[in-house]
Amino acid sequence: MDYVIAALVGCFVALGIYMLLSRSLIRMLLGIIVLGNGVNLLIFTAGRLTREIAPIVPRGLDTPAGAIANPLPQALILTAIVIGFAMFCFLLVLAYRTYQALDADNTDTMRVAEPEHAPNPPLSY
Amino acid sequence: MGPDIDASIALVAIAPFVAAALAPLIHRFTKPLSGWVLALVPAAIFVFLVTLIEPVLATGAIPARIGWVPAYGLDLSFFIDGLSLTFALTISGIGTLIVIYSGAYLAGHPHLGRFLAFLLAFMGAMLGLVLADNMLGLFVFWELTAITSFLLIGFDAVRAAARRGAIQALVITNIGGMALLAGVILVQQLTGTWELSELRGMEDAVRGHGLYGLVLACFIIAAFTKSAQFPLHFWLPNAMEAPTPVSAFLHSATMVQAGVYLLARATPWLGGTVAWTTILVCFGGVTLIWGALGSLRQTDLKQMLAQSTIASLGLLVLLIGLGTQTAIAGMVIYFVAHALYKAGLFMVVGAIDHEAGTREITALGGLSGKMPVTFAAAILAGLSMFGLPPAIAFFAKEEMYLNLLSPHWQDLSVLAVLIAGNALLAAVGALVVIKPFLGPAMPTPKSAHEASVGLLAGPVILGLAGIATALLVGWFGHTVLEPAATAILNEPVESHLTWAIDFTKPVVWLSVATWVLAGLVYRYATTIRTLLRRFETRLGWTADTVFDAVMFGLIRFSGSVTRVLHHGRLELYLVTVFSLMALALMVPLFALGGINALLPTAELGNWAAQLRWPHLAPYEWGVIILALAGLGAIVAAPNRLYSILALGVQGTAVALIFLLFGAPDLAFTQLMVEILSVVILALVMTRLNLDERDHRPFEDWARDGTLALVCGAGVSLLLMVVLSGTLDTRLSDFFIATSVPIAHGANIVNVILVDFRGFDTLGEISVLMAAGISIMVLLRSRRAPVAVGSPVPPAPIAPKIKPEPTQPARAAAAPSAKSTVKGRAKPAPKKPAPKKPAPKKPASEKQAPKSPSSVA
Amino acid sequence: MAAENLPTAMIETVTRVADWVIVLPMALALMGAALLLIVRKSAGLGFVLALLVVTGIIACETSLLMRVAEFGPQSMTMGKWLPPFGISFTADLFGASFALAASVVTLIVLVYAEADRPPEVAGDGFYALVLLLLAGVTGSFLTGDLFNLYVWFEVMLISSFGLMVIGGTPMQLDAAVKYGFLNFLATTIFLLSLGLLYGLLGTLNMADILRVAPLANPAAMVGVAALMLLAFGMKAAAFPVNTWLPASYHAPPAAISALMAGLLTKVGIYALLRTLVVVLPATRDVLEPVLVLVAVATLVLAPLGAIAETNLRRAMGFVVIGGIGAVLAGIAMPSLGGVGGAGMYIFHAMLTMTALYLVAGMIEKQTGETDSRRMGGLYGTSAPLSILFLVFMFGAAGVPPLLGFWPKLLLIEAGLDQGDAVGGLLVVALLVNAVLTIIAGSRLWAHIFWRADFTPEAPPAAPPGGLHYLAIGVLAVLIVAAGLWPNPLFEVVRVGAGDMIDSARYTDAFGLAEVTP
Amino acid sequence: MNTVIFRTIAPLIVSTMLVFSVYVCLRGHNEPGGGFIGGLIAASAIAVLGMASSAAEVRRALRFDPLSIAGFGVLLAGSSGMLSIFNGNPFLTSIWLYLDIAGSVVPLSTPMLFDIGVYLVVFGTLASVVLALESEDGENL
Repeated sequence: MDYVIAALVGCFVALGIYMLLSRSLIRMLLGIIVLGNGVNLLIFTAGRLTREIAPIVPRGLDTPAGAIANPLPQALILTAIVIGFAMFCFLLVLAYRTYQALDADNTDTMRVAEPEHAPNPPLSY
Repeated sequence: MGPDIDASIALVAIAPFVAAALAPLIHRFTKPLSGWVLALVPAAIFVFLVTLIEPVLATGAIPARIGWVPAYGLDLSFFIDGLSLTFALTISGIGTLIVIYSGAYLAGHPHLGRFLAFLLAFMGAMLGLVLADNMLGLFVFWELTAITSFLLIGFDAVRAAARRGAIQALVITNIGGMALLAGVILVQQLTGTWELSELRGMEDAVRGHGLYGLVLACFIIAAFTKSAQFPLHFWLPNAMEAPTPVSAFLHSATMVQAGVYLLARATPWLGGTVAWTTILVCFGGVTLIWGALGSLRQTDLKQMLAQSTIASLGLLVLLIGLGTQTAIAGMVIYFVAHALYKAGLFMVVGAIDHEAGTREITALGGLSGKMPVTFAAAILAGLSMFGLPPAIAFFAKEEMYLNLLSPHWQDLSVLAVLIAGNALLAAVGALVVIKPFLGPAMPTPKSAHEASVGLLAGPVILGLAGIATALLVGWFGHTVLEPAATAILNEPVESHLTWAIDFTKPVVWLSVATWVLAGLVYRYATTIRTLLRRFETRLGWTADTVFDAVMFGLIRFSGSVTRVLHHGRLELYLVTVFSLMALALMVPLFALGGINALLPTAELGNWAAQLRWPHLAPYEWGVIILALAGLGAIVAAPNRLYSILALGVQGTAVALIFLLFGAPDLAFTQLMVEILSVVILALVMTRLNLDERDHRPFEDWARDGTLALVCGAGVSLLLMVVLSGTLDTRLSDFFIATSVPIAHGANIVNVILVDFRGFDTLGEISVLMAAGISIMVLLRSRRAPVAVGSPVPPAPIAPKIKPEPTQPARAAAAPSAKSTVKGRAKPAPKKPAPKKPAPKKPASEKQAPKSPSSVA
Repeated sequence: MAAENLPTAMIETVTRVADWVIVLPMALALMGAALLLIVRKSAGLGFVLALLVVTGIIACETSLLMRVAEFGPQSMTMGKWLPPFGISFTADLFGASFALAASVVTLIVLVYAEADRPPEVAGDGFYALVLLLLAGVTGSFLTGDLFNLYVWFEVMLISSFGLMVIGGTPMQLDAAVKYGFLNFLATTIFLLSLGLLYGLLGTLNMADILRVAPLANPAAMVGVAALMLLAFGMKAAAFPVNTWLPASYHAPPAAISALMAGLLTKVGIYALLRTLVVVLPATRDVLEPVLVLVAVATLVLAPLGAIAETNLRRAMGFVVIGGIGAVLAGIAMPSLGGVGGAGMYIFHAMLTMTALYLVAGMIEKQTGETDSRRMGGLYGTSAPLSILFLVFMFGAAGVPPLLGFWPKLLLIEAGLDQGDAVGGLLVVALLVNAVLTIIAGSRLWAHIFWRADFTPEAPPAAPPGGLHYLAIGVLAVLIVAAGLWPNPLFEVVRVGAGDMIDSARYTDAFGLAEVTP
Repeated sequence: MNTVIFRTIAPLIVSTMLVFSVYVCLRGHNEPGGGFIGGLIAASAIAVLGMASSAAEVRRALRFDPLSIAGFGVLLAGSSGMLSIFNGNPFLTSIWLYLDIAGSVVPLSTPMLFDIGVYLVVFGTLASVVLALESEDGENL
């Protein structure tokens, strides 16, 4: 089953990249989320999958009775989810502000920082 | 030698820098006398160096050493032998006179203090260069001379020609400097020492090594760029854009001699090979003739001298290349003589320019009556340049002709070149000395009268020195020539200079032939000039124009390359990143055999039979299909709302996967994040009036799709390779085992978050907090334009690069700017603003490129 | 307690207060940032508080550096858990000295920014963001855990996002879009490679990775390392994934771009040095051709941009990239000289690139323009600015005896020492870079300072003041002094590079638990 | 969204969510939950409240600036780690106190403080973002 999820990870990554390559900021944001989900799933899978048994020690025991899901990737992913969400929020608001200020959603038309017809360097001393 | 001498020798190189740092301040207090006051520093150095003559004669060399970078095995070491002492005396002696001269020449100039500072700093660098024992030290000072020279050439910076000359000199000499650095490091690696003094006697380690050619090339490039050898000579005449004292000091007497010094210094261990001799003699000879002819072509006195300096440098290089005792002796004498007369002549020309207001040889005449002292100084220097007795240059010529009268064709051709070159130079000398002063008086822009003491002290003293050394030729031979030549050749050299001229020797007649030839050239100078100029016009280009072509070519090339690489289209930037990502994934998988871990191996036997459908429960398949459906829906969504909903679907699917595989915390968090994401997205989207569809042209679609598929497949495959191994679960085992007993928590994931790896969490909440601040910063900036309340956004919103040409986005926004601003000013428009035309038009339509005229 | 059952779970030794200097800078920066956020609306307090915190950080880091110099690499594992189970902070000489340089640069930029900031912007969270940035940078320099490195990268990234958009001009927003997407993508790729690495090795501690990496599938390891190279290369602005830098660094106020230019790319390149040279040396050897290629291209192409660009701070951005090429050259030559040169170059670049941006900001203030074609004549009117620009520009080009010369010397020496075509190629690229940088610098100098035929459209509103000169003067003194007397730096580099090439001392400092891999 | 019904029941939902979020946060050490999830729930509650009334009102009701709450959270989490400097342990070493209050043992620990810090940061940040987006004119940020 690990391999099925691994293939699913590939789908997430591919779709995320495809969306990131569209020039519209909002679509790119969706791509960022999908890509992030893909990476989180990747970490989850890389920690090997175990069905259903959450890494919680039953009350009264010092260690869980049997095999449980690998807790470390879960902790890492939790961190990554929150960080990814923070980034997403920022980028979303950035896209919003950019749209307000530049009236553009298409990254190809945002040419303030790198003007399209940048002057050639002067041929002088 | 004790620490005292170490310290004082180091002080020789350091004192000028200190003086330079203080010069602007001193100048403020001693305005009319700054030149005289600051000249005390070089004068003191000169006197100190004179006291070292005797010890040097006695011991051969005085070493001095100060710890500098012991961790790197580097000392700031100096040593004074005949060669460096000759150079150092010349530098400090002429330096003294130049500083005095500058004070008078630039009297009243607002930046005189700065000028003197640069001049003194240069002198310190030059002294350090010739005194340095450590090759890296030498390199450091070498580069410092380039920098100070850059500043001095560009001193009169409002003129484009001065700026061009400065940049040209810097670039050319810097190329040489880089070669020197490489060469110096190579020599250190071949011999294991940085010290020049220790290199003597290690010639086998250098000359015998396979890298000798490379070392030689590095040193020769360094020396040729610095000493303006053909075809890298062209920067030197342009450097004459500097004020005359600079030309006199840097570009004739000292800095340009650094290359000569380097070659002389390297002779014992680098020289003497066929390659060395051939290259130096050939390039030196060509430079000699080329420079001398170039000099005759000019009518500007300063340019004549500049070109003749090139010729003299060629002569010196040629003599070093010959490397015989007489050639080296001739080279040493010629170096001293040249420094004395050329600096003198430059100062004379400066005085003429200063007093008469022009340097055109055709516009000058009959100044001898008005400027008698100047004329006398000119004659003294002229004697030297012409090589007449009783000037020291006479002996230089004698020495260089010696031993060349041999049956070998090489020697004879060198002799011919030498005679021709000397004759041409002598003719130039005659022209410079005679034309402006004798003959009918010409009207000049300024009414000429005698120059001030400050302007005259230099040329007169130098001229007299040129004669005095000749009169004391025996002493000169013993105290200057012998130690210097010995240092260069690393073998004892005997001076045989004497006034007893033997007319039976052919050498004397060679001198006479030179003079006769020079007389002829002088007689037909105008004709020759016309012919040379015609030739130049016919040729159509010079090394100088080639430099411009290369430089502008480089600038244009830079422009094109940069525009291609940094085009400003985020989408293509991302394409680059993902292409590289595809490479990073695929190359290890397929070229390095990573995929083998997934391929069936031979032991497996009939592996196809063992293939089976992955063992997944139906609801698990359901979740996976849900995820895929969500993904598909995002792409296929007809509008934004659907795509946001689809996003929620795939997020929920991910949460379910987490839940199915034992991660309730994750599932819960993922779900909450997904809900909040959708809410926030929806909050923002209701404000925006966006283009709904993905308008990718087919090529882009194909490209993006391929990239995405390759990357996705690569990630999947690499992950499968990873999964094919077994996971080392030490960390998790530890956490599971200690979570309850030691960390007192039953939810292991939470314990990892707040205890085992709490530090990550601390960073993570900082990320959240920082995101909160950043978003606040972003939203705060909304207020700025509204505060003014004008329908058109105020100026600060527009970048300041190009105020008048429309910057693209503003132009694009122009028709709808009003509504945007209104949207900001009014609280919460319930309905989206009237549909704006999507920014989809071809770029050229909107931007109306008004490329700003270049401020060339 | 049940702890007796697991006697090996926790570190036995007592941690003294003095041992805390390794984590205090980090903790101080984070908590200082939090405090500054809370008090952000009280005018005047922010600056003083920020200064105090950064000074405290500098004090801790100085003490840390001295301890490392005396006793070798230092380590602290959080929560008393035995490494590799807890997160370790481990400082060797490189990490400690870079962290110190970073906080010194931050202090200087804070002073400069105080002079630069109009009073009405108070309460915009600037100080909190700067401290968070510093926390991220410090954490990245000192951490010994790869996932932790990812976290600090994100701290640094998000606070730089915030700094990038302070002021919110359209140009800043456009710049932030490019900067934001590309950099966030870089950290995502890093996270992806981390997930794979964990799946391969089951550990995240650097010393532990070094220990078990040889047992893993080599091709997969190369894949992981290649992804890291891509991610860190993007953060470091190596060719060809450096496009975000010239697109963004000229947009925010000068103080902010100076801080970014001084710190951010250096962290990326340091991470590359740490992961490839120290942690994954075997894969570095496989990737060496790529490194050489990237280094040469970065070295040669970046200064071309500096020649081509007329916007002053954009041109400076290309100079920054050129410096990254020099460090990459050092990483491509895993010898003492190469790594030492790379390390010293990072140190030099932190100071010099910051200074370049600060002086560019002052020039912009003095002329009221951002485009070098519309500047001129400063040579006559502003001698201090002229000297400063010249010193920093030549310093960036590696002209002796300024600080920038020494790392170039080490790198060239290492290249020639290698004695093969690759070494020669790198040396030629380094020399070409120096010449091209000189050309770019001298042209800028000629246009901005020498050329006088220029009349500004409007007289500048506020020429730089005393505080500006104080801040940049301190930097200039540091750069010149370190250039004239580089011996301490060479001492640091000799030991530091040794610890990188032979990481035994570094890994021993972790005190890894004895577990059989 | 601004229907009367919604406005009426919103406070009810919100207060339930807030209480639940605190519960989830506190039980997190032993059962699914924790500061993250708790904070997320609380922030969602604020989002709902913001939709029901206005952002400005919510801000007033909160009394503290949400971003400052986040700052306080980081301070709290950081300080809980700093406590171990006093007993000779490295940063973030947990300290446990078992208080016997009225017969029941209440465990107090630095990890718990830390988790509360996490809760505050998540809550504060997200609440500030949501409120800022809900209010139109970036007032008072």
